Amino acid sequence: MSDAGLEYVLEMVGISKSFPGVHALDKVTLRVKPGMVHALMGENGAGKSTLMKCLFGIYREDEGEIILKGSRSKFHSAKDALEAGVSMIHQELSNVPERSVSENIWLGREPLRRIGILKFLDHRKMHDDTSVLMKSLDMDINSSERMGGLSISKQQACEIAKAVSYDASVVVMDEPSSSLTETETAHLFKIIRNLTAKGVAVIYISHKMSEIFQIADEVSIMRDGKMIGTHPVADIDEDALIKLMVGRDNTHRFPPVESRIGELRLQVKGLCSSNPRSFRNVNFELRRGEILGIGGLVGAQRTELVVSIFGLRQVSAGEILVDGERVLVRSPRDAIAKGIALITEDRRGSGIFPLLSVTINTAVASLGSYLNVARFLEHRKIEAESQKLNEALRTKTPSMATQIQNLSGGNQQKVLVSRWLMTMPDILIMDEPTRGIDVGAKYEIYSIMADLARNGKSIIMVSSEMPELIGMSHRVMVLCAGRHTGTLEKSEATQESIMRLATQFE
Amino acid sequence: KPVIGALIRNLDEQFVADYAANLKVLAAKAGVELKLLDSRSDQATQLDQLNTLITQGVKYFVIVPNQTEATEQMAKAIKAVGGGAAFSNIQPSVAALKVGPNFFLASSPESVAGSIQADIIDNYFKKNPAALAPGKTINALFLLGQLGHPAQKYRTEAVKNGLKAKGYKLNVIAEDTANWKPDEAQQKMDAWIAAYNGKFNIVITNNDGMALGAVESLLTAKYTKADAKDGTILKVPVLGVDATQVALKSMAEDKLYATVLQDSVGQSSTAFELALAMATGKYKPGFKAWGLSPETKPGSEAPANDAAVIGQCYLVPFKAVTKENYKSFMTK
Amino acid sequence: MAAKTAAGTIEPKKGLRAFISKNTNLVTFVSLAILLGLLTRGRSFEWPSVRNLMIAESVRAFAALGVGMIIITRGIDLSIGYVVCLVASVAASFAQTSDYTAALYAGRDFPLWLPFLAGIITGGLFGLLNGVLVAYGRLPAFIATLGTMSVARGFQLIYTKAAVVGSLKDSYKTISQGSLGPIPNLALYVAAACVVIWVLLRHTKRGTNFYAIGGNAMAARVSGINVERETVAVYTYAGILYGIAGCLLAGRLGLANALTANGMELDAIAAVTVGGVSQTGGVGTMSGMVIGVLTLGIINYGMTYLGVDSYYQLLVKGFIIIAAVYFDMKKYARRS
Amino acid sequence: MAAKTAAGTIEPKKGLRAFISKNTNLVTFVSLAILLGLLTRGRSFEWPSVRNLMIAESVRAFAALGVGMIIITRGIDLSIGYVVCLVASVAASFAQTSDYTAALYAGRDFPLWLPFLAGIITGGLFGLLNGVLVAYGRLPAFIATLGTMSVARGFQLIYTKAAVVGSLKDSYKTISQGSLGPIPNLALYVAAACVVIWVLLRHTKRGTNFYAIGGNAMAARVSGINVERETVAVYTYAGILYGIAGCLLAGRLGLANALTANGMELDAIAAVTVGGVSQTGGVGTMSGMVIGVLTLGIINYGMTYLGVDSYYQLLVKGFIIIAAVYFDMKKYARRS
Ligand SMILES: Nc1ncnc2c1ncn2[C@@H]1O[C@H](COP(=O)(O)OP(=O)(O)OP(=O)(O)O)[C@@H](O)[C@H]1O
Ligand SMILES: Nc1ncnc2c1ncn2[C@@H]1O[C@H](COP(=O)(O)OP(=O)(O)OP(=O)(O)O)[C@@H](O)[C@H]1O
Ligand SMILES: [Mg+2]
Ligand SMILES: [Mg+2]
Repeated sequence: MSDAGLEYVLEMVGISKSFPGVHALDKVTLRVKPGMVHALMGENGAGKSTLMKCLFGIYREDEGEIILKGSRSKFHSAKDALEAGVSMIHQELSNVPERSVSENIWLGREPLRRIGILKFLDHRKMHDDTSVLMKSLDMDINSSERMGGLSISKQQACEIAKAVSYDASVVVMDEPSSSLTETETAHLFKIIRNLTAKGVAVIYISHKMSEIFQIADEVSIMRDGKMIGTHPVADIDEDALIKLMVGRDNTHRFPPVESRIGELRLQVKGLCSSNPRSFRNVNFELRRGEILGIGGLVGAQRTELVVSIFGLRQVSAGEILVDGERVLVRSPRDAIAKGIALITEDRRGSGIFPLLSVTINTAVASLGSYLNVARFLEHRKIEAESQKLNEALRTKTPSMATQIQNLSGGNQQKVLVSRWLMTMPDILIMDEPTRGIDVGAKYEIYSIMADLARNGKSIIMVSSEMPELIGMSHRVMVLCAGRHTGTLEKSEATQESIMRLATQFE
Repeated sequence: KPVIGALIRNLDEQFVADYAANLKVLAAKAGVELKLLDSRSDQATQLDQLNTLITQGVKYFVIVPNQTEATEQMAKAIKAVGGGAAFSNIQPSVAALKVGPNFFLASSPESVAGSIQADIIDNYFKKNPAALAPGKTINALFLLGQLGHPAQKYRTEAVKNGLKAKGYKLNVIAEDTANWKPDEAQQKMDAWIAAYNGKFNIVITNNDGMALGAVESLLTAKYTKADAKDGTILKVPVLGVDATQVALKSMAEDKLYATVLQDSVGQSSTAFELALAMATGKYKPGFKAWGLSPETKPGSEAPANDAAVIGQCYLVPFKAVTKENYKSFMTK
Repeated sequence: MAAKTAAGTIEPKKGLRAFISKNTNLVTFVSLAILLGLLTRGRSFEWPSVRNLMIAESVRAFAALGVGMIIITRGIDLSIGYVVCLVASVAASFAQTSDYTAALYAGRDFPLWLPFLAGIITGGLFGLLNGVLVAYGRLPAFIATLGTMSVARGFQLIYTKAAVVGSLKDSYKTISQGSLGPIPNLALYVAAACVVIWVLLRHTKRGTNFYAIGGNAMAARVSGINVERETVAVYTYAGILYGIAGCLLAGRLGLANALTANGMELDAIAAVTVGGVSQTGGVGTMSGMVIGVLTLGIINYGMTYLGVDSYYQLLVKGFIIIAAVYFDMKKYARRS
Repeated sequence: MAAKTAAGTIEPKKGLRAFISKNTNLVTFVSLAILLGLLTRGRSFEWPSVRNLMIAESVRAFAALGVGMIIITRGIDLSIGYVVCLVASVAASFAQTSDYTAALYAGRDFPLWLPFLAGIITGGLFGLLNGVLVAYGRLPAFIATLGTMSVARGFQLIYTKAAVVGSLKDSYKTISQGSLGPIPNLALYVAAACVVIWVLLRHTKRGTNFYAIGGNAMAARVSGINVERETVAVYTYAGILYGIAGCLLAGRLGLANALTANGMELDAIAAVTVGGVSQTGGVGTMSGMVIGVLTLGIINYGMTYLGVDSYYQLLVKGFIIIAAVYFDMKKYARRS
């Protein structure tokens, strides 16, 4: 695979790209060496994904050229890119939910069997190849399972397997770890090291600082559509990197959470999912001003738990008390009425309204509080309030009227946070709240959490990022395969202690 | 108990619905089991229905076909089980009647409706020569039924040919389909009144529904005159076909000028009596159905123009419905 | 402004070109109107012509507003034509002159509000049924409304026995056929409906909910919107609009029969799509819907006015619909 | 589909119940067939009845297979009825007896393959047009095919001048009307088409691509699938199937006119939806489509056989379609 003699396997020179209203890329140059992990960093909306989409033939760059393995290349479609030896894990999950794992992996390049002049699918080979691939990557996924039936993290694992299976010389990974826990991320890194050992170049995009220092050899930093510079990772430290990214000093990773823990706000008693595979007999309580972290491995049923509390799924037993009063939550409406808010994990599936404006996306859950006496919407107030919230989170958007689908992933997430802040919830449940969010904005979200806690609000934060769990939570509750295996006070919560509880299988 | 199958073109059409209703009455009176099926204007469905009834052992049929050209095939299928059929409304082809002596025409050919319209128009202009344009010219607006529908085709052709045969110069100012629908007719008429104000002297339509749509449009546009001396308060006469009760009501109000009765009772009774006679073995050549004898002399129009099958043709008269006689068609 | 106007953004385009690319529907309509004006040497701009166009499209406008809202929530409604037909028949049956011997309720004289009440209730009930099937039965809207279309048609035929329901009272007809000064009543009703729909879509919570449901039903549910209830609401509102359409249509024609309004669903859907209501849900405005109706209206009216051969009318109409939507789509093309 | 055992582990349900919940379409069909069998005291199971059913549904089956594939790619096709009508007219015009004076090409005798060639090319071209409009024109399939429907209808009228194209050669009619032993030719053609479609959907790359495009067009695109080309392909294949349907229909009827096959699109779409092809794309099988066609077929056939009043047939049919799809949907309910 390695093209010996070439210093760079991929050169993107002077790439520019603009969308209506935005210069997403401005003469960006990126050079990637073979056998290396090249990290691409930058704030949300800096243009990382756009750059990679230009490489992959999804977008056509306005100017600039792409030189792959020494020759100038023009990719008109993903097919061209794949054939030239570029594969990509996309920021947004991109699979076909109704088809099987193996069909998804070989999509577009299915093994064929020739009968006469006709070519037919070789179902057996497809199945066998998948098993071999999964085995070689040490993944435990049944090749004939329906993709949509897998958990998000397993779906992501399939995407990784698929990208690897192309035997490409450049593998682009756009936030591959955003829906993975640390163990799985470690597994991903093993896969990446195997790739680089074979001379493959990996372009790795992530907002998780620690990962960069674990895996990357070089790092390029983008800001506002421009390339700021490329540095060997050995020459740079975290603070310097953050400074390059956000263009200002940022010494603290977490704001101080100085809140007074008050009386009980939420009690969950013996809650069991109606799905027998999911959580059972979960008990916990949440107080005013408290931030409760929920940790666990992927598949620990944390999402199921919070989603059930929010009324999106049925429970078969147990009760929920808000302010000491037993409540029946059959739908999100009931939950919202009780002052509960949930930022879901699946931004595209259950978060954004792609074609609607940033304003409506922000205000949609709180319209009821913005009605005048005639029950008409108070547009002016709505606009002012959504703009205020988005400004506070530094959402980067051409205007408040822009369709949210035109925002970068991280900025979309910020709008979702604004949406739920606007409902002024007493209990804010955040499922992977900082997934895909850049360090600067993460700090802003943490600050908001701290503010809310200080004002007596309660927060539940489901997170797969250990530092965040430890840094922000008053207590960390840990689930393992649907069982509540323990709760750690802030003082006891360390990577090791959480991990121990998270792996306490029956 | 004799069984008679009735294959009916489309029960959404009032003529056909009336035809079917009368069949039911006759069957109940005669103690016959009537299997009545509606093909919703789809010839393929009608073939399927025929097959089904044949499978059930039905041999004798009253048929309102969808297309003339399909009648031979249906006749052959019926012949194969030794049965017979009487066709109404849409004429069977000569070939269909030649399939066997047990196949009959019991109808008023669609073209007769057109010819009668031509007669009425002729009468009107004879009485009101001033309404004619110079040079014995008729400036007509035509509202047609669904294009390709047999009734649309034959009625239109016949009225045009009839007028020409009577020595008129026919000038078609505008001609368009309104798909039998009053609402479409009204819309077309609205546009035409704006476009051809004063340039037309008659509105000819393929059915009453469209005629009433046109009448409504003319009324709304105040295309009226003070008196109804010529039989209508509209500036130009509007003609329909069908003689529906609403149309008669409109005539009573001096709005619609005239219409043509296609005799649903006559046609259905004739066809039913033929089928019943076959089913009970009482049919002999020359049989009188609904008081009608079969034709003896070949006429001008298929299939009653072929001497070989003329004894199988029962022509139920169409009737002009005009100021003089409309009251006799109204339900009490 | 949350916008970081720094390096990243461009000022939105200004002026005529921006206006054109944002308002393709309006541009299409105006171009067609001007074309027709040229072809008729200005006669199509005269008041009687304009008036005719307004009258001709008014009933369809009600249907279009209804189905337009449904499409905003990402639904569809194929039952329109037969529901309007059934409503028109029901309404007409209560508005027949009492001396008409062939009337459905011969000899009975009903008050003038009864046909409207009966018609609107009929329409509303069918809308409700559609909504329940889609929302709670989880049927695809296409198939649910295909089913109710068949049901509505059956009821119409059973109710009228395929006969024409005619000879309506003048007082009833005047409601549709009358004018206020030079302006036809129908146009006034449409205008009133437009205002209501505009307020609903722009200025109420429910309207916003419709857009949200069409944009992403799952996200709408998570945001606390009662997706089922709102879905039932939108179909019911549409049903009520069809009800009004049916009542007015019966009055306008002075009769109703089994063919009345047949195929109106396709006209209405085509109109709102031409007007920029997107079938992928979440996009569309009241003004767009009305422009769409007028655009198709001017095509129909223009071709009739010019006396285009009816065979060719179908060709022309097909091509114009395709072209109009094509240009409208172009404005989204760059984004996908 | 999962039951809880003592230890809390899950085993997929086995046996009849699992089979039923996985094959609702088949169950619906079989139940209706048994019901009809009971109502007719077994006579509907006799060969002549079965044969009638096969003949009646065969043409529709071609249309259903075509639109079924389109729906798998998340499209829709409203042009079916008029395209089949146009094809039937074109094919018929080349198969008229040479001594028929009113023939379109009176006095000309064409070889027997010409009507088929002409018909299939016509169908294929319309399919191609639909595909290009949807794939490259980026028009919503609903509106693109609504436009081409109008165009096809216009062409049919222009070509035939609204006359019946009749008096077809016996040799041509035999192709549709003949039998091979007790089995009608039409059923054999459908069987052959089913095999081809089954292989296409299950055993070729293109078939997989159709599912992928319907399931997630973006994922298909980034996997290197040429979404536009495949979309054009699926509409063209469907067009070819409509072409065959039209040729066979003309032979079966011995004629074609402007009313032939009108409304077939709704029947075909309803059939495949009843057969479990999902309008949300990416789901559906050949066998499901055929079962759907047979289910609607048995409803029509049964009501004809039992002599249900035509007005009530509409009601019954509407309700059965709704119910059938409702039960089929239930199996997805849990996933959403
Ligand atoms: N299809 C599009 N249409 C319009 N604007 C777009 C489109 N895609 C991206 N943008 C804009 O381009 C800019 C760069 O977006 P991009 O997705 O590349 O950011 P990113 O660096 O990947 O951010 P994140 O870390 O949040 O994923 C953003 O301002 C975004 O709003
Ligand atoms: N078959 C399914 N149908 C619908 N949603 C599903 C299905 N399987 C998983 N999900 C959803 O996918 C998400 C992630 O699945 P996963 O199994 O990882 O959930 P979890 O274990 O609750 O999450 P976490 O990783 O946060 O602990 C959850 O919202 C879950 O409800
Ligand atoms: Mg990105
Ligand atoms: Mg989770």
